[in-house]
Amino acid sequence: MEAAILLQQVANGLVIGSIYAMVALGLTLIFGILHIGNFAHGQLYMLGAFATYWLVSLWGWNIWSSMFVAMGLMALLGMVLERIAFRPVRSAPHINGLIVALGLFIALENIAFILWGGDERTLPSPYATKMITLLSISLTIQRLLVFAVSILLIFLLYLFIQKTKMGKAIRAVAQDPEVARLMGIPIHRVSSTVFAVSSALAAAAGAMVGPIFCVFPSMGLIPILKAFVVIVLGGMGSIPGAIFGGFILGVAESLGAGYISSEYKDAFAFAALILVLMVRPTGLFGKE
Amino acid sequence: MKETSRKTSGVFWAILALLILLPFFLSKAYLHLAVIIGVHAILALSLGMVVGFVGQLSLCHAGFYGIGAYTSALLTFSHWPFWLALPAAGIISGLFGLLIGLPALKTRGIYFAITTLSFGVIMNIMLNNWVSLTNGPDGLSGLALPDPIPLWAKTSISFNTPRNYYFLVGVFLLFTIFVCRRLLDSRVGRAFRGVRDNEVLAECLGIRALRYKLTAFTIGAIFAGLAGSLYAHYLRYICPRDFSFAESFDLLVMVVVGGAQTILGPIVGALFILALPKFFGFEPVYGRVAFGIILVVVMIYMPRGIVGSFQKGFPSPKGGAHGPS
Amino acid sequence: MALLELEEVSKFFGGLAAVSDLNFSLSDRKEILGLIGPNGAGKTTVFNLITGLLKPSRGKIRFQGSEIGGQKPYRLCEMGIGRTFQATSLFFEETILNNMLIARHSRMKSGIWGAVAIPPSTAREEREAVDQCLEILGKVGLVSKANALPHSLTNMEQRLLMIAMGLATQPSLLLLDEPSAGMRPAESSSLMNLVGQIREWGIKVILIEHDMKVVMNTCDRIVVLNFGRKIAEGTPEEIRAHPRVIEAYLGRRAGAAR
Amino acid sequence: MSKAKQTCFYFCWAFFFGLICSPADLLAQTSAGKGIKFGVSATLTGPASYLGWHDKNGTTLAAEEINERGGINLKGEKHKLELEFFDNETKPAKAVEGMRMFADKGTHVCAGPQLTPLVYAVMKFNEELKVLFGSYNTTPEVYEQGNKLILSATMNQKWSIGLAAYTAAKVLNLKKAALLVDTTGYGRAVEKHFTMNFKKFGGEVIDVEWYELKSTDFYPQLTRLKAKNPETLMFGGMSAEAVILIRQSREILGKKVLLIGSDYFKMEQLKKAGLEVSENTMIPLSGFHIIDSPARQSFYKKFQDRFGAEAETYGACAHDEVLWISRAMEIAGTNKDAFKIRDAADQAMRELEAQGLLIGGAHGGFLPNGQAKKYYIGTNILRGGKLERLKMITDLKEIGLE
Repeated sequence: MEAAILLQQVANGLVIGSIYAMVALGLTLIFGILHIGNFAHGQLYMLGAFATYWLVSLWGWNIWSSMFVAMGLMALLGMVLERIAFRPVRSAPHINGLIVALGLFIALENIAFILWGGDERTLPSPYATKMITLLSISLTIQRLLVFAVSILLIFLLYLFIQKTKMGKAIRAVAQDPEVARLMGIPIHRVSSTVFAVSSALAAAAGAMVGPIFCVFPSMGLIPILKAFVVIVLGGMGSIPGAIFGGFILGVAESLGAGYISSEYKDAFAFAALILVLMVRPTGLFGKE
Repeated sequence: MKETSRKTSGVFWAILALLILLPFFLSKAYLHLAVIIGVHAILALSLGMVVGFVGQLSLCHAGFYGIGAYTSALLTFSHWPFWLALPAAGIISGLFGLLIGLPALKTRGIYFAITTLSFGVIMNIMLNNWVSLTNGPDGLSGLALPDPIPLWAKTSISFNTPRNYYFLVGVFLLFTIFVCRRLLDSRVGRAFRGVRDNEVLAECLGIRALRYKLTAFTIGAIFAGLAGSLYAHYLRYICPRDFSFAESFDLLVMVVVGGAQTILGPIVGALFILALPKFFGFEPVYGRVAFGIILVVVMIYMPRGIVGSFQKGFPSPKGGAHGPS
Repeated sequence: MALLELEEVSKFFGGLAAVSDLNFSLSDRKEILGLIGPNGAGKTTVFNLITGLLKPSRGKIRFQGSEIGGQKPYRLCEMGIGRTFQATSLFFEETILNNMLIARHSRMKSGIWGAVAIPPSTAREEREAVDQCLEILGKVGLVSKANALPHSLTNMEQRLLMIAMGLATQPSLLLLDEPSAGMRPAESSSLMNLVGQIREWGIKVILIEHDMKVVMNTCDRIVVLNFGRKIAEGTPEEIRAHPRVIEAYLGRRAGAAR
Repeated sequence: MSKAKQTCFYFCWAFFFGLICSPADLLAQTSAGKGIKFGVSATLTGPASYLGWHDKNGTTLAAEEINERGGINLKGEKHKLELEFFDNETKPAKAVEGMRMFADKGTHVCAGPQLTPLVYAVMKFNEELKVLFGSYNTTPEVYEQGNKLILSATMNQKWSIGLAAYTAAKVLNLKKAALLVDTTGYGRAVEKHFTMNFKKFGGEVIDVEWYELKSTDFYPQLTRLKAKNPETLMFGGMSAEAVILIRQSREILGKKVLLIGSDYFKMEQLKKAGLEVSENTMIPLSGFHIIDSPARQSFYKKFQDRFGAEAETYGACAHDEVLWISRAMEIAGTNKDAFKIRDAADQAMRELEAQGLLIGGAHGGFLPNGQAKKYYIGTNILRGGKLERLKMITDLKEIGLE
């Protein structure tokens, strides 16, 4: 019995962790390029979920095609935001970037509230209620899909970063923008690409959790906070850091709530972060 | 610095006169707003010491604000006079500042920001869940007003009207400004700015960066605590919601939008942010959208904040408000 | 007793050695020690080791007889080691005078209380500090610009200010990292006169310099580094004649486009 | 430098000036014109903006309802009712500012604030400002502060949670209960009252799990609960989480466990979660949903047509507050003397109930502490896709509670 509970808790943690990882990946990519703590990222997650919701419920598309379209739309929005809001402040102090992101966060959330009201909507999905049980772990198929899809997307992103020319350029800029510019890498193209990719990831995360959780304007806050914890935990700008950080945080929370106290569930994430930073001031995978 | 401070004093006195006249033709509701703005001006200034003076992006300031408020609330509940509880609040949250700053300041830049954010969230969860001490989310109700200050015979200054409280907060705001000003013009202040602008150079010139960061962080916490006490005994009710990390972000916005590296900046920021909703009273939700967009625009066109952008002659700062990265 | 001694000092970054088994010392005689070598020879690394920005992987560094390897920079500054950087590094938001006053930090006492209450002692301290800073600025010829901002200075003047700030810390040993970088010959020679004066004030100087002519004319003694190792040490004449220097250093310089 | 400071100074001055001039209501003034002002202090922005939206719409419909009937009749002459909204941003200090704002403008009646912290904050000031306000806050403690100018337009948790505990223990004979509540004041009160009463009726609470507001994943808590296999699970949270709570509980705990919704759960949310999923869920419902009066239907329909969303309990109670206090003004014959209006409130509520105009929770006159003497409140269980009435009371004594 105990073992079964433990397995179940770990599984819960991994599913949530995969969502954290998806959001955090985009965040860490953006930070690597622009050194901006992009709070607005959470709203792309929210808008991605809403886009999917409308495509499914209004036009009756199936969840997959809706998800891809939503990812495309959010990629565009991400590029637009980068162009009009973030590019102008890239040479300013980083804190300005943070305030800009906060401004966008507030604006986008309230726009969503004006357009669609505050009440929760459930995104219909054929996989939402079907349960499957393997070695005493029981999850809905949707949750398994969340996990699977995030692994897939993370893998694709990895290929993109490692193999493609643009991926190399992104790594170069993250290494040293000045040198990269001298080497003739188009910084602006790189940063807008990064925004597109990250926003698409966030949208995917939103679309995948829509059926499990609800879709509402303020749904972006908690994930973005946790994503910040994740990327700092893993080390700013570090892609493996974001991935492992996400899963570590998810499991830690789930075990903390399951075995210590659910009253302080949200405190564990932050306490864990502080402890890690005391030992490694630049996170698990961050370079000194 | 010296002679510039003498020049500005004229301006300073003019504004002061304006502020003293203000409450005599403001309605009750706006006096209330003015008091709240005053408290937040103190808060923003104290955060400015951390963000503006030593360039450390702290996100747990509302936590210190809350600790100050709860300290003085609980002390007055156990029959301390307000005038003792007030400094006690400052000292206690100063201690917390020291305890949190010591480990947190080992990290840099965004790491420091998120570390402090974590501390802020944890402090808030404590306030919310430690029901036996803080009465949890319902907060502490029925706080005492500050005890009247006896003058002579029977007359005394009492603080039961918003106007009198306005002046009480005003005095503390002036005190805060005075301390900031004196700090900035001193050896300590120069060390602060040295650490902010180029930490490596500063250390090679014999400045103990960590010590001065910690000093600024602690002083900031102390003044946040005082502000918390003032707020608590004005509203006579406090609840954890007032001290959430969202409040920390609001304070940060005030500081940066106003102009982090100036003294006037955070005050103007507090005024700007808190007065803004008044201009969107007809449709608050649209007001929030406008607010968000205003933040973006100000940051793009006034990178040094509203006040900072009036100071000519500086090159646009590179490398980030949190030191060289 | 030697003022500064390096004994078998090595510094490794990951695998490769930036400095290995370096030995040299600085006596109490008034002198300017030149530290030369081709790019990437590890000259600046040596400075960073001496000023505590880096911790030596092996070996001992002694200053006035006491071990200082891995001490914090501010401690070393208080002990009397001043330095300038190769890249222009100033507090660009501050006036020249404030830059000097910040550099003066370690020689002043007043703390929070002094700052807020300004007791007479603090006021006096401030006055004295300002006077001394202006005096130093006078020596380097920047006193007229005391209230200007650094970015209004020429490259030459900025470099002078860096040296002035180094002097403001009241060092007994001053490390100058390519002070004449990017200067015209006339400027650099006048700069070297200043360095000469600094020696006369009884401050030892270690000088990193690319321009051979300058080095030969200024320095009393020269240490030549190549790939982190000392390949020669001696008076300018000896160095000029030293075969390995000619081969390793001069040969390269001839090759290098300058 | 000094010139820059000069400009700064002008900037500030201009700002003060703007602050002073631009909002017309700055200088103290009494309400001019023949319309009667009625304040609404709502959380239009901030974390609880969702509630504020419902308050705004509910009160708007109430005002229209009154004005359609020709407005308010004060001493023979009719006045239109004009709502003035104040956004309290879900902040206590703002809520107090709102009260002062109303008082400055000579508005001495208002609906809201509703959230517990905000109510506590304004209760320090509303008596000295002479502002009577209605609140649909369900925390009993709020009304036990002895404030003379607060009216409760809904039942409180003593009733709903008490009845839920009674039904679970006595009607359905369940002995082992668990709770999953949020860490807000509301959730904590649910925890307190349910545990207290469930014990009293002979059951035991075997586990309590918590979650932060706005949480969306309850698997860890539910997995932990599962290990202790309870017979029933009581929720204490806002309607926001209702759907996910029900679904995830079913996913982890299975179909047999009886779920008990907090008093904000409604049929709509059970539908959203899916009827087969919500099967065997019990919800305590207040008057709004029990007495399907014409008034309720028309309100419901209007709300749907005008605002394109389901009416929630919040909006209905806010609607009642406006109706109730307006009628009290008519009886007292004044819109200034808050205490007179308050004394008329008892009779006002009886009349409204007789006319069947109330659609929120409160009915039948009220006690000295500002709470209704009588509620229609029942517990209903979802069986075979339909809500079945389990127990219905109009007085706590019926189930042996005070």
